[in-house]
Amino acid sequence: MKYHTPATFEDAVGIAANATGVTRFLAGGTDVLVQLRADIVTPDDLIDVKHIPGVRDMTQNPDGSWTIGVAVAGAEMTENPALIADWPGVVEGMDLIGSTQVQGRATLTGNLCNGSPAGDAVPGMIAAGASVSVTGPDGSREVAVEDIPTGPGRTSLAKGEMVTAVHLPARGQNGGDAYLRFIPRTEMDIAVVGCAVNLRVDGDTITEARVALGAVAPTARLVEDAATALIGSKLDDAALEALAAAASAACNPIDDKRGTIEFRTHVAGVLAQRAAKIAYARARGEK
Amino acid sequence: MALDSKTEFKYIGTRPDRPDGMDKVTGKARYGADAYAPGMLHGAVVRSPHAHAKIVKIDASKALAMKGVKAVVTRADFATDLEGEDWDLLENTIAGEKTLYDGHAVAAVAATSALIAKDAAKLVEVEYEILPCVTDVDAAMADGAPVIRDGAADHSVPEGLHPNVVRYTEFGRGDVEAGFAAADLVVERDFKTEAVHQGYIEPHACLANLGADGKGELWCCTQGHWFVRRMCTALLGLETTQLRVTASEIGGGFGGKTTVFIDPIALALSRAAGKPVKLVMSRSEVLKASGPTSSASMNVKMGMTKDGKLTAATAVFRMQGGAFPGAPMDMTTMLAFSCYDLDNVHHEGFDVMTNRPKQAAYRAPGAPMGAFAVESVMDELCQGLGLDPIDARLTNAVKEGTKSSFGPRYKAVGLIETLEAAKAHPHYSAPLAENTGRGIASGYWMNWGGETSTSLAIGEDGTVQVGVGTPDIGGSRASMALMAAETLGIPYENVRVDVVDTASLGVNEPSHGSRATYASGLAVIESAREAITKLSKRAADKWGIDAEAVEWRDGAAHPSGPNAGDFTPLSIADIAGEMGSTGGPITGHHDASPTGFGGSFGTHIVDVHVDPDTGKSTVVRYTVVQDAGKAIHPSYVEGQFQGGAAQGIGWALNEEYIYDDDGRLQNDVFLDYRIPVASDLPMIDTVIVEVPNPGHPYGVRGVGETGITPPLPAVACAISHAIGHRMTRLPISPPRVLRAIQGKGIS
Amino acid sequence: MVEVNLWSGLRRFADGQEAVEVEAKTVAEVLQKLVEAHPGLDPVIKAGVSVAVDGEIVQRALNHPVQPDSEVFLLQQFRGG
Amino acid sequence: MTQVHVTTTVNGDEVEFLADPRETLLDCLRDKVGMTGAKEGCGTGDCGACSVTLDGRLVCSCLVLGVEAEGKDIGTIEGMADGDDLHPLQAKFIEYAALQCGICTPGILVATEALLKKSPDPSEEEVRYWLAGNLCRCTGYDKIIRAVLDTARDLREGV
Repeated sequence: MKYHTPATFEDAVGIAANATGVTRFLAGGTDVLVQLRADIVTPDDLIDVKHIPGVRDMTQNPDGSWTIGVAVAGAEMTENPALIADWPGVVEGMDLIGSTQVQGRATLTGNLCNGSPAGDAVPGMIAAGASVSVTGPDGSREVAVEDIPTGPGRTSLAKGEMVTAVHLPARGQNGGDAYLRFIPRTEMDIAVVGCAVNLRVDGDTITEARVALGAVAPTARLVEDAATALIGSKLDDAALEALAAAASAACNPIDDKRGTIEFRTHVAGVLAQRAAKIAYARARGEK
Repeated sequence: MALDSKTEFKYIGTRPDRPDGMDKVTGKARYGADAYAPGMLHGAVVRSPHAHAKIVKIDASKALAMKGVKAVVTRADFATDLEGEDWDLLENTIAGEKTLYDGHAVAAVAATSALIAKDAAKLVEVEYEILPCVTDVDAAMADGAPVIRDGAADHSVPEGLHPNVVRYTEFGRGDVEAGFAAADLVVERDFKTEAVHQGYIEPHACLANLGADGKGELWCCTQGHWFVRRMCTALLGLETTQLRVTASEIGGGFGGKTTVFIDPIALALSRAAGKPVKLVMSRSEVLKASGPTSSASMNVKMGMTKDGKLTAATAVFRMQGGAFPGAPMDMTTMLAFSCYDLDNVHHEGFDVMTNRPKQAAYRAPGAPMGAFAVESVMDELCQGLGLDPIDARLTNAVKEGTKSSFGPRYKAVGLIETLEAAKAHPHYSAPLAENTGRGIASGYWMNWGGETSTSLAIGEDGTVQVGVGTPDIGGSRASMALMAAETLGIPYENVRVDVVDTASLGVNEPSHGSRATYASGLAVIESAREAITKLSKRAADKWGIDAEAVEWRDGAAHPSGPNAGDFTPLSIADIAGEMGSTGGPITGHHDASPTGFGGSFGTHIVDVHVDPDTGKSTVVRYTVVQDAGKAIHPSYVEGQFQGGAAQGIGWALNEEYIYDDDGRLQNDVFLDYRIPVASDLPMIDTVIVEVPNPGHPYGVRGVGETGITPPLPAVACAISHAIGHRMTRLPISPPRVLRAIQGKGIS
Repeated sequence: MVEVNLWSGLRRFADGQEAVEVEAKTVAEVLQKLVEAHPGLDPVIKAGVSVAVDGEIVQRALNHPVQPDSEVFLLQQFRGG
Repeated sequence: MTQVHVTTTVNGDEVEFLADPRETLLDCLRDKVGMTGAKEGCGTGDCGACSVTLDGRLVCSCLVLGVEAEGKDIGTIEGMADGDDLHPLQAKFIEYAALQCGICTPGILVATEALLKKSPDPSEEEVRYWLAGNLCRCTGYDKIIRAVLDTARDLREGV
């Protein structure tokens, strides 16, 4: 295994594009090192992106949007009050990944590019309408977060391509988001179901909504029917019921060691309702 | 050995700092993997990816050709003339003709670095012929189940059972049918528990050095280094005493480190390579290929009158212990009804082999499963008859002189005292929040004595060194020092206790069976008494009086009364300072297999909240009441209570071995083998009950194991009350609870 | 004579008896006399049993004394963790 | 074998070692620097026994490569006491019997020291969640949590 510490994204992409074997990018390493240890993936070239200037920066842009560097650790996000004020759901999704120790290393980008359908940071980003910058040998592009994962462990990134930043839209007025997951313990588990809700209100009425589910399908997914159930409502019982039904209907999960199809499908509806209530309260300023 | 009349203690019952505390909080303490030797090689084990397969061929030529590889060993490098349990042990250590479970060792490599060893292990080519496998206990007993090993059954198994049933037991007394007929309510239920792992945080690790001359040294983390010595020398064909085994500090054992897995392999690699070899298991190897518990399929039936008297009880326990005989169905059957005075009782037990690793002891081995089933039925009887669960237990509780369900009469025991203390505890009468249930359960472990050898020597300044052979897992050196200090009448700080190597004492059984504080403690007291006799004799010689005229108190020799003469007392330091010229070194020593161990009963109270929408259970309050006989160091007694409760909670709620249809373990990392984390648990309140054990000078009972027995039923009953459905299968995972709430059964 | 209580699974090795009377002053003698009277018990005892004398589980303490009025039980071998 | 030369600071002292890029910081601390206080309980970041600080940030040293330590500042359990003077957390752990086998203790002490630096007055819930990645199988956590809360109180009150 060769270890590289490129000083620019161009160099990093160059190494990856020219590599003949298995390549991995190293940011927080909390997935890469586990896979290395378990002999699941031993890269021939390991490209540590942390020496590239700016990768540890969290920047609020003049339009209110956020740019999060690819090596920003979860712990750094949870120490950023302005980011938490804007996107509490995104931050709490990130914060749920692993232990305090893992938070010292794990990144939004890593969680996304690992391609796990159960990544806790992903539904929050999708619900927020986040996008990522992707750079490759043929130039750069902006991609919606929901278009990155294509299946368990797989992404739409081509050979030599890498994510260079995460973009969260401007929060704007009267908006709120939230992320909840179900795990059997209180900490340290992979999500059995994850659900993020992001919405905007006008008075008591929901005017915009995005709902994303994790761990209930081959990828985290945006559930438009769930959003439809919310928009125009005052989060009354009928809307909550329609929301739960839409969330459950969007599930296409598997039975595995962490949960059953039946359980995941039911709990997706429960979490959607609970996350919607939190997001609604946040949007209305009841924080 | 009888209970002393002594009831006032100066040191016993205090809470001094443990002697190894400083090393353990500064990172200096040396555990299994913390040993290094000059010229040391690193080992790696080649393991079967198949649950059941014939080994057709092993080709190590590519591995041996790798630069830095110094040796490869296979089964051919071990003794060939073994039978019985030694053969089982070898077969489990390294596969012979067949691999019997996912992760079964097949070969091992030694190389100049851990990475080279790991890479070389991947180059050992093993050709397998895959065989059908079975991992469930009921499936393994059914007609047509794959046979793990024909002819493994012993004399106890009646004809007509599947060859995977390798041991059978059946016992009882009275007329159970008449008993059930006399009952106002009879409850019968089937129960199932999954296998769990001890979950010690320190993986098995050792450093072996064995020469061609058959002399060797082994450093390893173990609960019993004499056991390790006997097992390793048998498997390698060595003379027992030519191997010196040193026990490292041990990072948890809970029964799982009373046997060997990698130690014989490291010794074989060292013998083959002519160099020291370090071998450390990964967590995945620990979960796949050390010794988890048995899993169980059970049926319990009990009858009760409307005033709470049990009239009859029967139980059937089918337990799998992996690909070898040894599931603890004997302990399960004997202890299942150990809390209750029963005239009509019957037990049946089956030891069943499956394609899983050979089970090892885990804290009160066999008892928690039985308690889960029996205490759950007891709870349902109380519920059905509208009885208070503690009152009903008091009605039937065993006491001194009661004939146990397995035969012998109890000596002084403390079940009634724990029940009364639990009933009086504020927890028992505290109001319950919505969606919260309260569970009560009692449990028992009979404890153990076992082969024990200790020594004690007086230093020139009157301080004392004690050597024991029972590795210190949870603070036992502090307890030994307290007992030595109490007996000698010298300050706790003046006693140093070491766990010494196998060359330094006679045979010691491991720290198992909750025996260390009882048996080694008793031997330390006797060693101290022997030293006192010698110290008193030196004083008597100096004073020119009879030794009988000398009384030892407060760390000094005194004339026993006015008739003995008027002499200034001689302190231990006074006598020790002159011992070289008054007869030589002064020591005490004691060897025994003490039998006066007294069992320990406990009663637990737990409140569990259940989220009705997701089925998630949260333990919100927990109280442990247990009989310690006499708590030598109460902090470490409380620690045992709390640790046992936490492990039991994990077993009840989330821990389980998950195998797929091909017999491959699905959760071989701590991420998915879910032991309780700090945020999962509440504070665990403790009440130490002290009903002295008549078989120990200071009344000590072992306390280590009982505490894991009541949590399984207590938690299950609490959840059952919270949701209104009886939970009969562990773990009580959220999907199972949700199904029960939704009325879909609890499969 | 000492009455030795067998667990009921052993009855088939002891002519259907649940209790066997033997002349013995120690645990070793108890076990030896049992096997002499009922050779079918030999593999059971060789495989390992515990012996309880008057409520004390003495396991293999072969020299442990036994009185004529002692309550003696053969038990399955104890194992701890 | 392509070993990388690494220069780093451990507990204030500069150290150098050669690391295969596949070796973790934990491997390097234990096998190359001779500091065996950090333990490997899982190798996958699930148990916390290998906890160290990396530029002041709490991490699992099994989830950091040795080569990543270049130019970093690492803190381990061996650096927690000031000579013979134990850190108040270390003393309280002994006093409260907050350890049994002790294998998890170095990791828990390093983690709680980091907590108290960040949050001098933590609630019980905060301590429990902060330590959720530090598995202890012996104690049931009770005495550990009490030791941390009471040390925090002592430090606040200047005891």
